[in-house]
Amino acid sequence: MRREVPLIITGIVGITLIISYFIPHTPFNLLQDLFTDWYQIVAAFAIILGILNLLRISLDKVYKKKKGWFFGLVVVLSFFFIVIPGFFFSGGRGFQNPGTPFFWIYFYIYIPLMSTMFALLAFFVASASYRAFRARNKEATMLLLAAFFVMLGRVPIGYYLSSWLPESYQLATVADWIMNFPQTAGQRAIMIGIALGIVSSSLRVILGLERAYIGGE
Amino acid sequence: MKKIKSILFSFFLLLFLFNLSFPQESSDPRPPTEIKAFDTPNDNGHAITVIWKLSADDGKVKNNVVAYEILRSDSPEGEFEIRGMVPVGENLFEDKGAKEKKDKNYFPSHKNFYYKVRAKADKTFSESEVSKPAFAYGQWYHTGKTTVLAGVIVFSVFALAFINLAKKGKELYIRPLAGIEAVDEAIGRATEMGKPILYILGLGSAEMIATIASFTILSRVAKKTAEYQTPILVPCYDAVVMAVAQETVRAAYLEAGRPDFYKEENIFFVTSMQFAYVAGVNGIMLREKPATNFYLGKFYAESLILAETGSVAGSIQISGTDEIAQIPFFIAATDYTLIGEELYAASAYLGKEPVLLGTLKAQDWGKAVVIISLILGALAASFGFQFFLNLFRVQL
Amino acid sequence: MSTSIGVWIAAFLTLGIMSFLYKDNPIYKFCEAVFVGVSAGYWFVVEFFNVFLPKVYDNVGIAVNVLLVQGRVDWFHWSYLLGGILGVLMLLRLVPKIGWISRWPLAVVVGTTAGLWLINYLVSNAMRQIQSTIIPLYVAGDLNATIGSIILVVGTFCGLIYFFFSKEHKGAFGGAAKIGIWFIMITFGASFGYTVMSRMSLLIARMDFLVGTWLGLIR
Amino acid sequence: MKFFDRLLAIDRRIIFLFVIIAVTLPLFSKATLHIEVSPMVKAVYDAVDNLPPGSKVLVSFDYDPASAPELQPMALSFFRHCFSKDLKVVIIGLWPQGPVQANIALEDVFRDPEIKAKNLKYGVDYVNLGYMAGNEVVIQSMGSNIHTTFPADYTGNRTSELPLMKGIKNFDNIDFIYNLSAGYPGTMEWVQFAVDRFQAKLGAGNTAVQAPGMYPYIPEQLVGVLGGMKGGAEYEIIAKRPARAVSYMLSQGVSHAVIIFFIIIGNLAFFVTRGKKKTS
Repeated sequence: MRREVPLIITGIVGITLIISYFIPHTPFNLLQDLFTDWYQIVAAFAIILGILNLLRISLDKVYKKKKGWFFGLVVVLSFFFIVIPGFFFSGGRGFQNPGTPFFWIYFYIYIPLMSTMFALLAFFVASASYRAFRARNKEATMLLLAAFFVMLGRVPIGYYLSSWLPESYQLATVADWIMNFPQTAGQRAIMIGIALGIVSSSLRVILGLERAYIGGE
Repeated sequence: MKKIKSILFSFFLLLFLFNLSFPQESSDPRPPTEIKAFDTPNDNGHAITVIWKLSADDGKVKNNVVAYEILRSDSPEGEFEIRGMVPVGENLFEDKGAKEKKDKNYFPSHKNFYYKVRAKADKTFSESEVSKPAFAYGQWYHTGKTTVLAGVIVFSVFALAFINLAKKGKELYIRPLAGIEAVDEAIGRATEMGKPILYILGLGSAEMIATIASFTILSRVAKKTAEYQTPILVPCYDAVVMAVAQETVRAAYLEAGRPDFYKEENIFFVTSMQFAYVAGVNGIMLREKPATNFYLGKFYAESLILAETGSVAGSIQISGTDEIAQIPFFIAATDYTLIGEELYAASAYLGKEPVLLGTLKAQDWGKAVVIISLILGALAASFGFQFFLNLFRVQL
Repeated sequence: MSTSIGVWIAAFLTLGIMSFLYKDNPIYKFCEAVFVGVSAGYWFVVEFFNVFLPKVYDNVGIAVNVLLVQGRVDWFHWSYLLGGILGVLMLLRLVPKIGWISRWPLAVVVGTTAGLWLINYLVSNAMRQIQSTIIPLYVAGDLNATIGSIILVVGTFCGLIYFFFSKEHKGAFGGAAKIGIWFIMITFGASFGYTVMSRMSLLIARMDFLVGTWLGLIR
Repeated sequence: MKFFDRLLAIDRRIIFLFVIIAVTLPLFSKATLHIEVSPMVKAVYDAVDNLPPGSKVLVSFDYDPASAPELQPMALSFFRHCFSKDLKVVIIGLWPQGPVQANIALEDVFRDPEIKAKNLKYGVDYVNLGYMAGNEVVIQSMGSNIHTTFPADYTGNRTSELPLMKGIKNFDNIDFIYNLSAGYPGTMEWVQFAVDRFQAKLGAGNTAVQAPGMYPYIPEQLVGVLGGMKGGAEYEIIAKRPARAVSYMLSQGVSHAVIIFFIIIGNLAFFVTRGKKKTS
């Protein structure tokens, strides 16, 4: 029950979806729609599962007065701070319309927090380039050189640095060329390799040979 | 003179009036011909394709056709209703309807329909003859996808054959990978220094291929650390991944004959918030100063922060991911990097499991097919043969 | 300087997160906790209104309605109830004793992705890529295009050789793999340059908010 | 050589300070810069520009506020382009925040007097179907029926009752798809499903992080891709409506120069000190 049923479900769903690609006829098209609809619903619940888990861990911290319990409390309170207006005071299904309290929280709290969080990466890129990015071998040197051309070629500074050169040697043209030819070739090789890797692991999953995702007993 | 003037005047006036009335006097455009209706191929029914020969006035200045209207009826003499319109110059229309009976636009399969095409000029139009009857039906097989079917079958046969071979005990060669060769040395170094090893499985969930590959490598690394009695720390981002990791490490310690050495608290959950997780792991790196860091699995924006901290702390770092945008940071800041598919290969190389080895071999054979077709195809295309290109064309 | 309370709150939160650059501190921790809570709450509300209501509640409502009014079983709409049940089973992971039931819905998810991915990656990322790489190496009268095509074909070819695991990288084969790794490194270099570009853009917009929208120093 | 040792051990906060200055100072400059439009961006622009009025365009907003600085300008200039050409716009999102970002962009675009004069009506000229969970599977199911995939729009109106949606059943009725994407699910998934399964025509705007990965799809599977804020700036230039992205380009350039400077100095110091250690 615990291991066999999931393997059987996976196999049936997977094979049905493959068949429906080749055979667009009923019943396969209907089964495909059915499974994809279920997938969407389960995907939503999986996200809710993650949220409930987060709340449980945070509340646990607060109850047991673990280290950082105060911030656990802040997590729970901010959760309700957006959920309560979202459910009850933002006009039901139109909750995301500009002008609702939910939208206000989104605009003035969620956006600044999230975008600043990611803006910090700019600083970390700078510090990593200074402290850790070394031309330690030929490959890394090549990488840094290509990065150099692309970084300069993509911004107006590149234009002012190289505008005295004939057009086909200007940094912008060189960057375009790198992107369109060697970059695309390398990208394609990696892409094909990974694609075959995904095809083979999907095959393992459908045939029931890959069981790691089921986890232990 | 006056007379001549007036004659001329009336002449021009007439000409002018004639000219004014000229456009209104236009005749109908010539009708489209050779109209044919047939079931739309490679679908589930509920659609008929109509083709015709353009009106002779299509694209002419005079009587210019502006559009074609497609009409349908269930009997040749019956009332025709408009089903659609296509712009001038087009000679194909797919009359598609809904498959649900209650839908307004329901299109029954297996029912005869008759079509005609109307060439529309500015104000007038003309109609073609009525087509022979046609009915829609569903196909059981999509003929345009034969290439894909061949691909799926060939790959599956490769995979099953090689898995079978591996199970029978045939040695399947896989070339050594630099990052993996360094594993033993890295563990040895940790033992000498008396410092722990840090193993990070990435941010992926348990069913992702990169994470699965990482579990296999973790199992080998853990076995080695059990033999050397070096502690291994595995901070996790995902609860399920943590559970699987604990099992993997416990099994590895058991296999190495040192179950007494296994410490469950060393494989622990940090948090599932990206940056909070990074902060946690960075703390561990700075406190414990691990001798070796492994970053294997799915990584996103956090890759460079981890790699930088580890590099500044002076650890040997071995990394690998299939997330292409993160690999550059790993290459620039860590000692060994497994690029994309190499990560999958490393797990097969270390795991020596027939299933993994077999499918990796199938991937290689797949690549061989790709490489050969590339060479032959590019040469053929250079000399103007299209044959090869058509082999890979997938009709949709 | 802005007079909107919202902008001031946003500025406080922005600076709170940025204070991490100086040192990890309680204000940063507070802002981070708010972020975690608010984004969890955000997802929760969205999943409820945008997925659960229209997909499960509405469709099952139609099914019930058909049953009550017309007295017939509408299988199509009832199937969504089964989807909803599968979803609820997913939540059972929170109950350790019967957590294993959550593997059933997980199996639907894994099976769906495996079935779709097998075809998709084979078609879009392998077969159609081969198709796009099969190009004439020589373009008459256009030297640039000729060099470009050759680089595209040779680069893809050598890159694939690098990822070939059944043969050791020696001799001519090793040479091709070596060229392959160069192409791959150029790819990573480009990708690195683009990533830098991306991260910097994010910071620029944030600084513009602080200096422009909040303090009103620009314009 | 002590200098280089010290240089290597420099406090990170000094580096951070450099970055802040490099990014902020140029914001005060009003200089107009030369921005070249790359062929890639032109391809996307032309694809939209060549659509006849009344064509139906599907825009998928697959990003969140974290990437908004890069993608929001693209959304703005795309909407402006569509509305000025009288195209009908259908908005969806595979990321929950996407449709909200779309609403924010719409609000901005409607402030433009030229667009305002057109008196566009919700439900007739544009609709926002909101977010649906399920990642790429959503695209797959839109291929058979958009009405069952999105039973209601983002405010809860039945999709089948919106006038614009009456003529749109699946990708067959969509003339062009534009995808603004910051990761997974995103452009790769749109290529795999909408293009390679349902023959749709696709253009994309991506964060710079993932734009290079889309090049192998061009031009067969993807018309073109706008890469990052620079791509957005190019679109603004070619549409002759320079706006936010263009005004940030000086900061962008200076920050790149600073990064290159850091890499060079860091490597110099590293190799000088390492050389010293080897000889001693």
